[in-house]
Amino acid sequence: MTQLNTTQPSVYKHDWLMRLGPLRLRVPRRVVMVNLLLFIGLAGIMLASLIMGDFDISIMQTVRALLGHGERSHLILINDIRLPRVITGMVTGFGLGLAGTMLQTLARNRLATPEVLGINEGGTLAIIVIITVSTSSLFGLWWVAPIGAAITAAVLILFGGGRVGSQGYRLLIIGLGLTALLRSINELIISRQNLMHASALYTWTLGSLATGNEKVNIPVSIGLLMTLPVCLLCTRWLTLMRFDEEIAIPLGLPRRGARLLVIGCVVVMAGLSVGAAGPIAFVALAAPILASRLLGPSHVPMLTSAWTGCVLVLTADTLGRLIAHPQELPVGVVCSVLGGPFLLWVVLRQQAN
Amino acid sequence: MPITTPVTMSCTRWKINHLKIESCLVMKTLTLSLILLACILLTACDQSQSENTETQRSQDTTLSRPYTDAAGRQLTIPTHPKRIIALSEVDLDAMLALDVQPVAATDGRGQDGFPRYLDDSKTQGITSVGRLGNPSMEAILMEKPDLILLGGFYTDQALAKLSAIAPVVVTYTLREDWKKGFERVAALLNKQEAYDTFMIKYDQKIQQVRKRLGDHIHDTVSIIRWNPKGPMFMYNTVFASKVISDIGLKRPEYQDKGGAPHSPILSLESLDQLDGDWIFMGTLMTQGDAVSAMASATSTPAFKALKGVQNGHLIPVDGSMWTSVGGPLAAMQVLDDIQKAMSQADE
Amino acid sequence: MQLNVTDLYASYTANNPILKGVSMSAKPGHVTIIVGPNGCGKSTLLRSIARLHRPDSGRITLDDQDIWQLKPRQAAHRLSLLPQSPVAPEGMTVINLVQFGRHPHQGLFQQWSDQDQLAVAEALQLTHLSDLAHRRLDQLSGGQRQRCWLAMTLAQQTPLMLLDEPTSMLDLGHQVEVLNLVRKIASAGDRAFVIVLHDLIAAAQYADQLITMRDGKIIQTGHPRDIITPELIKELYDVDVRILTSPDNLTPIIVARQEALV
Amino acid sequence: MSETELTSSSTQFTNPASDARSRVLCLVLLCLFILAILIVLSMIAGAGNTTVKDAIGYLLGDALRRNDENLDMVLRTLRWPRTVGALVVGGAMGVAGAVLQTVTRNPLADTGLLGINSGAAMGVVTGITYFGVSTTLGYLLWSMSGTLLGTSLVLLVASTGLAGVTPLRLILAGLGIGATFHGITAMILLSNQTSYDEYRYWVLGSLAGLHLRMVLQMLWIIVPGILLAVVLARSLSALILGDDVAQSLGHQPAKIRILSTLSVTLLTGASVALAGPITFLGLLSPHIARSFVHHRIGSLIGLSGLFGMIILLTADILCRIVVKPFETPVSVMIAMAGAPLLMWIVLSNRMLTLTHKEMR
Repeated sequence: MTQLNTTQPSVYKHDWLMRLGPLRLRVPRRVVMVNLLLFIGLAGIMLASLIMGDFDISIMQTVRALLGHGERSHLILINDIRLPRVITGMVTGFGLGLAGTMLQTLARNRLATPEVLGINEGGTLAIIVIITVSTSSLFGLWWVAPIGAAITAAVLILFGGGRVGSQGYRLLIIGLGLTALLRSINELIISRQNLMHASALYTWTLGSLATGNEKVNIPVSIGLLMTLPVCLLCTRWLTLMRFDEEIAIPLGLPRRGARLLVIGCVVVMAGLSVGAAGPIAFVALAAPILASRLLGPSHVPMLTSAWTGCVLVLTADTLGRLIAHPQELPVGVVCSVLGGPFLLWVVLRQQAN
Repeated sequence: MPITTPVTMSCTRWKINHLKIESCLVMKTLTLSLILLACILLTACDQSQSENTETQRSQDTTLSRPYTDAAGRQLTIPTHPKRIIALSEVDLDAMLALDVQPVAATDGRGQDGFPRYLDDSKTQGITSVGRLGNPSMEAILMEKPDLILLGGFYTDQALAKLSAIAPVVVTYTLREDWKKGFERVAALLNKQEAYDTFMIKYDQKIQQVRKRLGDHIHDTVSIIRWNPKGPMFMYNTVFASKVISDIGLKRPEYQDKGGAPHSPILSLESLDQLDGDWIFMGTLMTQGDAVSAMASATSTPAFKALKGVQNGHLIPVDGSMWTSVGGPLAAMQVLDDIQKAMSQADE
Repeated sequence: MQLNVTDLYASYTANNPILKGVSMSAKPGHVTIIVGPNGCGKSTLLRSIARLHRPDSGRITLDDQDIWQLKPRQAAHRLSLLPQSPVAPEGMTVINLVQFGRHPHQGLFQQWSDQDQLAVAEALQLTHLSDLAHRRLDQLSGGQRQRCWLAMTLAQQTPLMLLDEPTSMLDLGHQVEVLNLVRKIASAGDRAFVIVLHDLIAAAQYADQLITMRDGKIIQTGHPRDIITPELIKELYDVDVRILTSPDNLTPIIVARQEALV
Repeated sequence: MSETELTSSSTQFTNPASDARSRVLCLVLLCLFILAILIVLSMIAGAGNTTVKDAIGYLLGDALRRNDENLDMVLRTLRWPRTVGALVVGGAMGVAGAVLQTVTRNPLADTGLLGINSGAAMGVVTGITYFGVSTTLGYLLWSMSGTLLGTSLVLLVASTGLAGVTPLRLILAGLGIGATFHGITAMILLSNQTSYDEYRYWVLGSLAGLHLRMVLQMLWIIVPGILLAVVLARSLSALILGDDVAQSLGHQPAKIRILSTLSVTLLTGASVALAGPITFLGLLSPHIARSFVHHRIGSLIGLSGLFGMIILLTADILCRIVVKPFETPVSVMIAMAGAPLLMWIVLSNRMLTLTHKEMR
């Protein structure tokens, strides 16, 4: 068999092949393993972020509180304060990770993430405008973020989407322009608020999980779950999009349809995440890079990137609660402080190889 | 040309793989069912938890009463609250004015502790639960409050979370006068007498200042902030402006408008809009920095040309009460500041 | 599968047509080679056939079906393209890449089949890459990489194959090998090849049908033996040449004349 | 593309180089003409009560108006420093942007991406928070040191390792370090609201309140930066063809990169110090310049500087008159006008793709 292998290489050496009725599925072993590991990591970090914090609570008490027993303060702490927060973190990380990987693949450029292209900023602007216009302060209007993101993306597609150009540069430049425009409008609005409003908005624009609650979590997760199958349907196209057009189109890539669908998914995913927790920096950039290092180059890391996003966001949030004790650092701040060195590490490692 | 060997070979491989797949499937279903179980438990516990709090709350019914707060929310609150947390400066200020100490409160606006104008002796023993507008839920929970006072700016999410911990009373809405908030706090704490006493003292003080003003009663008072990138002025919605109108003093024409609390950054060519018979310049920083802000302001020629400045009526004041929000104690201090400024100017 | 191109006009910028009324056809079992000076529109013609560039007017049909009315996937079952200088995502292995040739034959729920395995192995064997199957592309030489791309195109198993300068990166040995391979597959009778080539001698040697182009128009079409004359070459390239005849199979060999070298 | 550059000395009948050169000359003259008009406009337009007639009278040397103290103050101490400041900052930003995009062979490169602005912001916030800085001079010093810290870190990280400083590496290193700085800034601001109050005005950028003395002092930094850029232009035009070509033409890519980054640091540091972070300008003006002069790096740098001046001065004039008597932050104005312009450049195919094989 070894002798045969050298002369006749097996195509599916790294995969498990399954025949389920008429279905013939190929499950790459590495993908399964990596995802399993990520799940275990995620479970660990979820538990850790439930247990750690200002308020001392033991593991047993946490579990009991989760099951609905124990002291009233423990019940409130776990079920009303920490659990919604963890869920918001999961939802945001998931959306950003997935949106990041899809956009990077589409534009064939690691720098293309919802934040660089202004999609996050569009969502933020929508929320800021709504908060400013409404007399009472309503952070609950999460759904305006996807709408803002969609408008930004529409502008993006209208002006640059038709021609992604060589390695997505056109798209990126237009995105950078949009980001600059939207950000300065955001800053202008913030500078005209009173300090109280402004600093609350500022915390929000950094990305924070502290406001997470069921009223936002449930609709946002439903939205994400409904978009997820569409995203997974795009996977086959995305694997082709990593090539030049002159390779991808003869291999059966529908040029315009695929691009529109992918951008649509990105908008919904990124917009919902921004709506839930504000624009958290770096996750959409780092999660796909990490995930594709874990998976190897032959796969587009879709779900893996999404889970990586969850792990990143939750880790950052837990750290943010521990580092600056007794204050809380918003998750977005921790992400950018830690994300920077991480990116450097990736760059240096890649160069060394 | 066709190659047959790899196919047969890989067929044997696939058989082996099928075994592996089955074991993998078992693992997958196991993990999946575990996750499902966890989800079910979580939802179950949600319900049991709400029942739990219900029973806890119903125990207190004998000592509680219905109440409608400033935001129009129907609440059940304790008749004699013991452990109160004040989450806005008006609430803290009002409680202290009524000689009641909250167990915990948020820091002052733009400060790393309780508002500077409050006596240290009064705030001693109060725990800080973080920044105004963004308090730490866990710290609040640890104080085990039975009533939470929240005024002005809040988010719906924060309100929902706080309500899970204890009844939350919104004591005043954003644009409301501090007096309304004060009145409501007094009612909540059953301190009607202390409230009346304080308000009488306040009115007396107003009369006193008015008398002191004499001819100056028709003067205009400009309230400004100085940023290195440019100055701005406060509109009449700001807290100190209300105290000033209580006295009977006026605001300059440009500044006598509602809406936003302060103007955008003013062009250095239009500094005349800052002018008034009296110019109170507030900073959020301590006295030392206010002086440096003064220095940078007065180094601008256009600023020096202002009427108020030339008459020596430029007065640096603590911005933490002048240019933001305050309660009864802050109002008294604003009156003090004005009185002091007047007498200094007279000398 | 018969390819017919009729009266094709194409341009990248308005008022500057690259193709000015090109008509051609390619039959199964035949190797069609397009030659012409730089910028004559060869690649644009190939890109139009491969659905990469939408022509302004004219028709391109495969067995009387307009290719622009096919669904992307249907088209991918019928024609494949080896572009001029393709770039692969970083870190791919040879077999990863070749497998992509099977992409149009797979689906969301049909992710593998014996047919795929067979086609990939065959393509690897034909291009002598079996030993390198699990090596990373970026560790290979330019010629080896070019053969990987060819293998990918072969694995697609389409009745029409378009190759844009497939030999440009290869040394003489591999050039001959690739072109021999093309001939061998074509002579099996069910596949048509359309190839853009710079090497006139090789073109004359391997083509069943030679298409000569200049300035977006076809100058002459036919078997190399019938059409290659010094006048034609002069018209195409502005170079004076002599035509010799290969002792093996009587195909013309083009040699630049001494004075043309000045 | 670069043939004009390489054969400029050849003695052919139709010399493409001289043709291009005269075109550039025309452009430069046009720019200078526009600038002259803008300078006059800038002296006339303002947010205050000073009338246009008074201002023109003052400029023309009307004795009565010259003696008007208020008029003198408005024009000489308010508008004139602003005008000079806009010219200096705009020119510096434009040149810095052109050098940066060329040296990184990346049309996206701007000071924001390289973490330089974040460095400046961190410096300023540190100054405000821990050292009680509240004067323009204080801002200036702190943003300058932040910029220096940022750039030296980026250079240090990007140059350690085996492959030397590659364009992509520079950008990614900048992105990483910028993010860290940004995070630290946010951390400081969150725990200190007073600083935040000052920061939110500083970050918008403004030319108001500049003193002529400060602008002139900054020239000590800006002029060497521009000179360095001019000296580097020849090497940069070789570098744009790729490291290998540059090396074979007798240039040292690593050295060019370090010197260019130094020049960019000097220019950006000084301009951020004067006017706050006006990021978009450095991205925009080279793109406009490139749509005229393509690959002649020397002209590109010069024109980019001129366009920077024109854009910033126009924006500043608009800032003063749009919401009289208040100031609109200048970066907002630039972004609002610049973003559509940039999109148009990109869409109309005027954006020439630089060599970016290395960007993946």
